Order: sequence, then C-alpha cells, then structure tokens
Amino acid sequence: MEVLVETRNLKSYYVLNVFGNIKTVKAVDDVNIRIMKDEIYGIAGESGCGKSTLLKTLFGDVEPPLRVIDGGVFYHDGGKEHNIYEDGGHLTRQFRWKFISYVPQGSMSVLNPVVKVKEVFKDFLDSHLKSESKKEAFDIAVQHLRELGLPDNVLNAYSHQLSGGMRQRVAIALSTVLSPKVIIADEPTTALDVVTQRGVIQLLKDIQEKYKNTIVIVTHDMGVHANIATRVAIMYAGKIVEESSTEKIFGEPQHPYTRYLINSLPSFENREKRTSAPGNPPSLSELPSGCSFHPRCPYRMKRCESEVPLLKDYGDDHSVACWLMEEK
Amino acid sequence: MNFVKKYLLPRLITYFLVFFIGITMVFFIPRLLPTDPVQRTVTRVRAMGAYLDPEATEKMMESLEDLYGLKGSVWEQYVNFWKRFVKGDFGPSLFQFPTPVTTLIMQSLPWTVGLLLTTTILSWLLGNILGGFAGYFSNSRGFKILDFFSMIIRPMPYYILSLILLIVFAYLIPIFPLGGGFSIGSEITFSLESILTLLKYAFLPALSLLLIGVFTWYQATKLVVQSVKSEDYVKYAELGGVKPQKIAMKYVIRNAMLPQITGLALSLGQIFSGALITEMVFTYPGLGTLLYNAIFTGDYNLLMGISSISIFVVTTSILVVDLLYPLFDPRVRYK
Amino acid sequence: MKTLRDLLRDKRFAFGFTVAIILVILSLLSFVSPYDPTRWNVVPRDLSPQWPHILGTNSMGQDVFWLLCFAVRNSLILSLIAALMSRIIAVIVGMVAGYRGGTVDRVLMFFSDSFLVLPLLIIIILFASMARSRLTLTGLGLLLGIFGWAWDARVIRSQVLSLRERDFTYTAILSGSKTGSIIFKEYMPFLIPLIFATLIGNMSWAIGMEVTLAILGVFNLEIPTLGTMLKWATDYQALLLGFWWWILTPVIASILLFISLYLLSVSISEYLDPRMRIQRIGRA
Amino acid sequence: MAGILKIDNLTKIYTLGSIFSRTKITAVDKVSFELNKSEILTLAGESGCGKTTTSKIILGFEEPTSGRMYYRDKEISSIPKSEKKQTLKEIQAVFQNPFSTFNPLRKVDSYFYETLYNFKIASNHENATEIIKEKLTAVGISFSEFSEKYPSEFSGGQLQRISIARALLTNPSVIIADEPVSMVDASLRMSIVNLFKDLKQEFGVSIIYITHDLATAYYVSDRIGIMLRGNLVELGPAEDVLKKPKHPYTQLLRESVPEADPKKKWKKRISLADTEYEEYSRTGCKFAGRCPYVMEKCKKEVPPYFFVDNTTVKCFLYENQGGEDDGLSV
Repeated sequence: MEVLVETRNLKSYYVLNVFGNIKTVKAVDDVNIRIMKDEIYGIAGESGCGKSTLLKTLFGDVEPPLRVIDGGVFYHDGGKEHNIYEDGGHLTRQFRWKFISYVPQGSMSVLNPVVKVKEVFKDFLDSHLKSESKKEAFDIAVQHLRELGLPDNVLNAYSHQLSGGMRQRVAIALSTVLSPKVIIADEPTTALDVVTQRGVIQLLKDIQEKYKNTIVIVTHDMGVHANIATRVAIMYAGKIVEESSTEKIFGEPQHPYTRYLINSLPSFENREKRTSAPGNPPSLSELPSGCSFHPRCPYRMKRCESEVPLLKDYGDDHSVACWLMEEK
Repeated sequence: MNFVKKYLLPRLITYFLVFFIGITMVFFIPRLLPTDPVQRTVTRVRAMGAYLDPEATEKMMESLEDLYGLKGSVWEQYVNFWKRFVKGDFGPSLFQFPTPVTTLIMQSLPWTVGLLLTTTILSWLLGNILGGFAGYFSNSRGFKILDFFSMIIRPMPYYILSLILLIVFAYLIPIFPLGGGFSIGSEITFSLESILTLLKYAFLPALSLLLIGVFTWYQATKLVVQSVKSEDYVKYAELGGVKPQKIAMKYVIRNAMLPQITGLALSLGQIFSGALITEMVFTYPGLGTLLYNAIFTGDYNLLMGISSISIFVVTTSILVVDLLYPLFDPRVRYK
Repeated sequence: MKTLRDLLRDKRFAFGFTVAIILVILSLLSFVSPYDPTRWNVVPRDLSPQWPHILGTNSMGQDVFWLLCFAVRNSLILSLIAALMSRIIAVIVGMVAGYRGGTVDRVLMFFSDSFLVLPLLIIIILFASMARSRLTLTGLGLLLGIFGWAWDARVIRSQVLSLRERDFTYTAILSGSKTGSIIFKEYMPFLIPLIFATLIGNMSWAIGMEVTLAILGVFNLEIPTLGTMLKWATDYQALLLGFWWWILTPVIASILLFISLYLLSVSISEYLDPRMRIQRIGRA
Repeated sequence: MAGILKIDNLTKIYTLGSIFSRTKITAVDKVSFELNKSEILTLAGESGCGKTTTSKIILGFEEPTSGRMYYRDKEISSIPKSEKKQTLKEIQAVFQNPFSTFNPLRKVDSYFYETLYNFKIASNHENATEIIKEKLTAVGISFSEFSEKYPSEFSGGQLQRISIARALLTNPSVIIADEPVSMVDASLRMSIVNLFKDLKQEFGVSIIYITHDLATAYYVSDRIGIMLRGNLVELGPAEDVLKKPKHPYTQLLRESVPEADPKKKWKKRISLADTEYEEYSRTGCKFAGRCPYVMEKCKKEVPPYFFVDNTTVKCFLYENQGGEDDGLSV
C-alpha cells in the first residue's frame, strides 16, 4: 500500500512566554505515523492530548507560539518525497487544496458572512488555477455540489441562511473541489446534532468510496471512529500510544489507557457499572517521567517510571507503546 | 416586504424621536436658566448710555419679547416655536438686525458642509484602509511609525491641533493665510483661479480635521481588524491558500468595515462639533465662526437657529449612514 | 506595589505615568505659589523666560509658571468632578439597562443614544452662554458630567449583559444571594477596571471641553485653567507680539496632559482586562 | 411513590423582533411530566428542542407563558414570598461548563460559605466548614485541595465535582443537571455519572438529567423523555424507550447514535431535515417533514398522547392500540 503522508519523530511544541518565564507545552512529542492511500485514518484522544496540534502540523499550519522543534512531515506526491518543514514551511502553499485539503470544525462562522457561498468557492479556485481555466473549474464545482446532494440554491445563499449541517457539508464540498489526495478533518461533527452528524459522516464515507482518496479524521467521539475509520490511532499526552485497525482497537485493546477508554464507553448492550481511569490527565507542560500514563496505570512497573516506551508493531499491524507488551 | 418593517421603520422612528428630543432640549435650556435674555439686552442697551424713560423701556421689552418668542405660556411658546421651525424662520438676528437668522445660516452652511463632507469621508476611507492593512500585516516598520503618530495626535482635541497647525504653517512658515475663507474683495466664481484660492484657504482647517479623523479611524479599525483576523473564516481562507492581499481586502477589511459604519454614524455628532471649533481658529466663514459671533454678541435667536439646524444636519446624516449599512451587510438584508 | 511594577513594564504606561506625576507635582506646587493668580501686575510684564520667572511673565503682569500650576490644578479638579459625575450616571444607567433588560433597557438605551448622537457641544454652549460669568469650576464640572456619560453607559451595559448570561449569576441566585449582593460581589470585580479606564478617558474629554468653552468665552475667565490661560494669550495676541512662551506653555502643557491621560487609560484597560487577570491569578 | 415535582402543560413562547415585525417561537409546547422521589429522569433531545428552557423555568430563571408546576403538591407560583426561599433551597442545579459556574475572579469556597449563611444552615465558620467537608468527601474532593483557590486552579473534572458538592449543601430534594458531563474528558465522564447514581441511592435525591447524549442517558437514568422542537414526544422507562423506541423520531435518534462498536455501523441512509425554522412553525406533528410513516392526519392535527405498554407517546401510529392519556403517566 502506497504511503501518502508520513511523519518521522515529529516534535512540535508551543513555546509560551507567560510573564517572563518560558513554558513549553509538548503537544506533539516524537510521533511516527504513516497514512496510506485509500483509507480513513482516525486519531482519537481526549481534549488537550495534542491531536489537533498534530493535525495542524500535518497540514503545515504552524504559527508562533507553535514551532516544529524536530523531525519532519513528508508528503509523497508523484513519486517524490517532500519534507514540508525543510525550508521554513513555505513549500506548503503549492500543496494546499491540490494534494491536501482541510475540513474545519463545524463552527458557525467558517464561511465569509458578507459574501455569497459561490464567492468563497471562486476565491479558493482562483488562487490555485490559471485564469482561463477558472470558468470551467467553477462549473465543475457546481456539478460537484449537485453530486454531493446539496441543493443548487446553496451557492447563491449567504452563510447565515444555511443550517449548521448544511454549512458543514458546503465546507466538505469545498475541501474536495480540487480532488486532493488527502482530506484532513478536525472534529468535523462535534458542533452538530446527532442526526445531522450522521448525515455528514455518511457524506464523508461516500466521498472516500467514490474518489478513493484518504481522509484523516480527528474526534474525541469513539462512536464516530467506530463508524467511519478503517484504522485508528489513540493519542495520550502528546504521544501515539496505540495504532491498529478499528476492529482490533475496539475488540482487543492492548494499552491500559485504551482499555480504560473503550470499557468506560456506555453502550445500549448492558447497564453494568463502568469505571473511568483513576486520577487526571497530565498537563502537557509538566509531563511525568517515563511513560506519561504511569501515574494512573494499575500495571505500573519500575521500568515505566523511567523509560519512555516506543511505539512498536507487535504483529499484523497492531502497534502499542507499552512495556507490558515486552513481557508477553 | 419585511426588510422595510424590520430595519427601515424602527430607524425612521428613532430618527424623529432623537430629533424631537434634541430640539426640545434646545428650546427648554434657555427657559430653565434664571437669566432672562430680554432683561440682559435691556441692561446692555442701558449700559451703552442711552437714557430710556420707563414707558419706552416697557415698549422695548414688549417688542423684544415678541422677537424672542417669549409671549404667552411656555406651552404656547413651544407650539409656535415648532410652527416657525417648520417654516425655517427663527426670527431676525439681533446683532445684524433686520437680516433673518435663516439667511445668515444659509450663507455659512454650505462652507461647513463642504469642509465637513470631504474631510469626514476622506478620513474615514483613509483611516479604514490604513488601519486594515496595519491590523493584518501588523509587524511591518511603516505601521509602527503610524502607530506612534496616532498615539500623539489622536488624544488631542480639535482646538489644540488647529492652533498648532496655525502657528506652524501660518506664522512660522507663512505659506498659508492666517484665516478667512477667501481673499477679501474677490467674489467666488467657478474659474480655476478662484477655486485655487478657495482650496488654499480651506487647506489648514481641512488638514486639522483630516489628521484627527484619519488617526482615530486608523486606531479603531486596527483594533477591529486584529479581532477579525482571528475569526474562523479568515483562518479557513488562509488554510485554503487564498492570496494574502485578497484575504486582507475581501475578508478582513470588508468585515471590519461593518462596525466602522455604525461607528461613523455614532461619531458624526462629535465630528460636527469639532468642525465648528476648527473653523473658529481659522475664522473660516462657516457655521463655527457664526456661532462664535453669536455667543460673543449674545445673539439669542441666532444661537437657537444654529443649534436647531446643526441638530437637523447631524441627525439626518446619521439616518443616511444608517440606511447605507444594509448595502454592506447581507445579514440585515436577508433574514 | 507589585501591580505597579507589572504596569511599568508597559512603555506606554511608563511615559503616561511620569508625565502625570510631573503635572500633579505642578498642581501641588500651586499651594506654595508666592503670587495670587487672580491679581494682575504683581511682576514686571512681558519678560522672556529668565530667573526667577522660569517661564517668563505675561502682558497682565502674572508669572506664567505659577499661573500654569494653578491652571493644571483647576483643570484636573474640574475633570475629576466631571468624570466622577458621569461615572455615577453611566454606571447606574449601564447596570439597570443591562441587568433589567426589556422595555427599561430599550428606553434607557434610547436616551443614551440620543445623548451620543446629538452635537453636545452646541447644547453645552447654549447652557454655558446663559450662565456665563456665574459658571464656577464645580458648576462646569457638573455640567460636563451630565453630558459625558452616554458612551460609557453603553460599554458598561454590554459588559453587564454578557455577565448576566454567565452561569455564575445563576449559581449566585441559587446560593440565595439577592440582586444587590449579586451586582456587588459578582459583577464589580469585572466592572471596576472598566469604570477606572473610562474615568481617565472621560477626564481627558472634560479638559478638552473646558478648553473649547473657555476659548468661546463662555466660562468665567477669572479662574485660571488651561482654557482661560489660552484665551487670555490669544486675546492679547501673544502670538503676533512674539510672546511665544505665554501661548506655548498652555499649549504644550495640555498636549502632554492629553497624551498622558490617553496612554494611561489605554494601558490600564489592557492590563485590567478580565482575561489577563485570570491568567495572572494562575501565576500569582 | 408520591411525585415530588409535577409539571402540567408548561408552555414558553418567545416573541422576537421589534414592535413591528413580531416572530413567535414556541420553545416549550405543553410539556407535562412527573418526577418521583429518588429517581433520575432524563430529558433528551437535539439542540433547540426546549430541554434547557424547561429546566430554566423549573429553577425559576424564566417565566412560563402558561402551565403550572407543583412542588410537594403545592403550586409553586402560589407559595407565599416567605416560604419561597425554603423551596428555592430544595431545588438546586449543576451547569454544563464548570469553569463558568464559578466567577473566575472569586475564590470558589466563598460560594459555599455564602450558601450556608444565606439559607441559615450554618451559624458560624467552624460549623459551616464541617458541613462543607462532609459534602466534599461525598463527591471525592479533599478540603485541603479545595480551600482558598480560584476556579482556574482546578481541572474540569474536579471543578464539576465541586459544583455538585455546592448543589448538595442545602440537602436539596431535586437537582437539575444540565449537560453535566459534556465538557468533561471522556475517560473521567463515567466517574461523575456514577456520582449521580450514588447521590440518588445515598441521599434519595431526585435528578432531572438534561443531555443530548443518549448512551450516557441509558446508563444513568430510570426514565427518559425525548423532546423534539418543544414537544415531549415520548416518555417512559429507559429500557423500553431506548430498547423498543416507539416514536419514529426516537427510533431515528436511537439509530443515529454512533456506537463504539465497529459491528454496529449505520446501514440505512438518511435525508437531512429542512431548515429548523420550518420545523418550529409546522402545524400538526413537528416530525411530519422527516417521518417515514407520515400520514395526512399528521400534517394537519397535533397528535395527542397515547399510553402504550407503560410509555407515553405522542404519535398517531398508536391511536388504536393504547387508551388516550393526559400525559401524566406514573
């Protein structure tokens, strides 16, 4: 399977100067992931675990106080490998929307409120295409919208006239208009209602099946991952602690944190007592030594407190970052 | 159609109500105060040495009361004040006696409106564009200097700045006339030459209004733009690779302009007062100088006339600006 | 004192603060002034700046330096009266409109809008020209106070409106506290910085108004203030006669005063902005 | 089981716009239900369905347009002023965002002491600290960790527990929790939800649990009420409502909940609702626009409540099966 986007021991931290003393928030700490062609890669984790920062770094949207300290993000496009952070990250502009595009959180004000929706489409197209091909590119966009089941009058409407769900589907249509190879979606359905969320996820799945591209989706809602993702990575305190196919993650979670996360989810099967992980998630600026889950982990060993476990593949594409696996 | 009902009608109602309150205030203030204008004029006349026997003073008081519209009960005075206001008649000016107040005002109004209109629009546009780009590209050197100047000039009241400009450009480096609106004796024709002199005279007052206007709007827009810059749709356009200039103009400034339009409407009252004072420093033949003379000579009717007309001008222009707003903001046009 | 150290880190505050201190010292000096500001011809006239008259003397035989001390003192007192008066009205109107809502809010906001929109200078001139010589310092202060509250009432109202929607208002109600204690205990910590910042801004507006009214001659010219000083200087054609020190002293003094008040109000409101304070709480 | 709180035909209509253009939105439309002693009743539904407005009316923060509320069989609006404070003490609330429940510029413990003094539960400082300690241990927070601190110095989970402790101070008989766990991290969510279950058993408190998350609602509540655009469309025991949903909207909601199990992926495709505005002003059943079993009758008439195997449902499909019911099922 061909790799599209890859990170090699990527470290991107927030360096904050809070009234004199420097505070570094280790949002993405030595992450190595490989995102393949024609798959939906889910990134799960609680708020404040660094998953949105990882997404921003993947997309090249890095502005102070966020800085890439070490490692790199590699786009595999047309047989060549480009490290987008090689020379100051200005390389990213030519990849945007053609190779990789972005779906924002379903917030209210994603589209420019004072212009019609079709103006936003024109702006996005104009900046990437030569002038003469703009007209027919715009027609493709109109046709494209119709395929995605959006009514025609959406283009002539203003964003305040559309409902939350409709606005999010326009944003998704916008992200696929230049048929990029990878679409990055940051919590695309969090701000939506249950039924609208189902409609939006259904749309994302249709797009992936139709264009055989790749969608990287970040959300804290494990149910959404179960429904849409082919592979899932669990993130905790800035590191990937487990990565495998969706069935394995939900069926046989190996990492203690993943196990807590999956078991604590209520389901309609039964109403037995569920317990959540003890203690509180650590703050990313004062990480515990060794494995950052060790203060809350019941299977804690001497080794966990000192050495940081590496994400290792323990057979048929199921990698875990935990010293327990070494014992097995 | 519901746009008229929802947006237009409430604006019109507030316009009439504010106008009504303004005029009522102008009407009642002199009457609330203990000093009686008739008494004061009589004492001034007597101070000039003219001996008046009691019955002559009686008749004079009588005619003055009529001139001042102080006849009958307060309510009657109020009603016929409005009747005369609608006809545009404020009675004769006491200082330049027979000429009615209205003609005096009509002579100087075009000067003020001309000066005010140009400087307000120019400073609003310039201030917005500069502020917009300063807010968006905030770290470039050029805008740091502009920030420094705006911190110096913005807090200054109109009078002080006009005085400084007068000292510097008319006294130390006398390139501009010390005052007035046109050289004495020349009449205003539309020939190029007379227009040039007009501009020469009007330059300093316009400059002082322009400076304060540009820097006030510069700072206001910069603040608004910095908050608009962190909005989701701007971030989204940046992520989409839209060119920075297009984002600055079409996304940032266009959205930052909306609060500035209401800002313009709210500050017109202040800009008008500022213009009056600036005219006084340069004895520019507009309403300001007329007002100064009216106060100096205690010309009661002229004072009332100027106040009512200025309230009319200000409230009407605010209505106009309010009505422009929907053109810029579709959220108000379509529900 | 720690807050002062934090504030002084901001260059604008540092400059504004030093100028303000100088002006306050000047106004305190006026209590030890050897000359009575209202009496004329106590010193030889029209002397250019030399010892002992550091800023020279004017055509009315008064020492310009000591006159400036009295002028600054009176201007500051006047602006304080006006600013405090307008704070009281602004807070009451802002609070009642913001907390009560409904028709009361609409009526109060209508009045504040009309005060905002109408050319107040004209109305104040009308008022002042009637009272003319009987207008004392406090009289003018109260007059300016009555007209200076509109903009700040709006600002306070919007702050109260946003606070009312916050959940802690409901927590306070559920804890049995009445409206009065809610306003003082819950909202005051948010409103005080706002009131303080707008107070300084209003002071600068009031001084500007006083200068304008004095130039128009509608203010009692015996009381030495920045405005009356300027009025006498322009009436005696100080500019044309070359007495630059007489006209420049009030001009420069008022420029410094306006800039320092503006910088103080901007930097203080930024420092006391609730978001910043919450951050500092975490650190304190 | 005597009902501790009874809501009868509660309605709230908001009028928007100025005196000229009046638009009316019925946020809560004739909602009736009864809360029994030491029971957890959930009000679930999408945003804009009126569940929060209902809770605000019960807490007295909003005036209902019509309808009556009975607390311990006494009509709330008829309770004299003096006794009003007494009832206020017994109905407390827990809010969604812990960080906005407490004033960021005031110490958290000031609320605790204030509540105790206002309701005269504690006379002096020691006695008050005693009660606070007791309530804090009930929610698993130590006094030392809690006192003299500002809200920003706590984590979300901790602060939410403290908010629950504050609600317990007055030994309330009813707590209204408006989305109490939606802002808390998933892994800590269960510990707080379990806390609500313990409070019910230990203190016999009845809880109205407002949420849009059906899975947690199923786990914690005894009875569930589903709301749509201001109407209470289905009310019954959690088992029946979520295992055998009757109202078509409840079925759609139940299926649309993404379950954390790859084997239970969505099969049927759905069409999204027309804009919310139409649904508010729709005559007859509010779900007619999207309902797969829509009948002509649904579009014209407002369906009454039917009582079918101890669940009240507001839908014509059940017209002949169950007897008509005035919506006050036990």
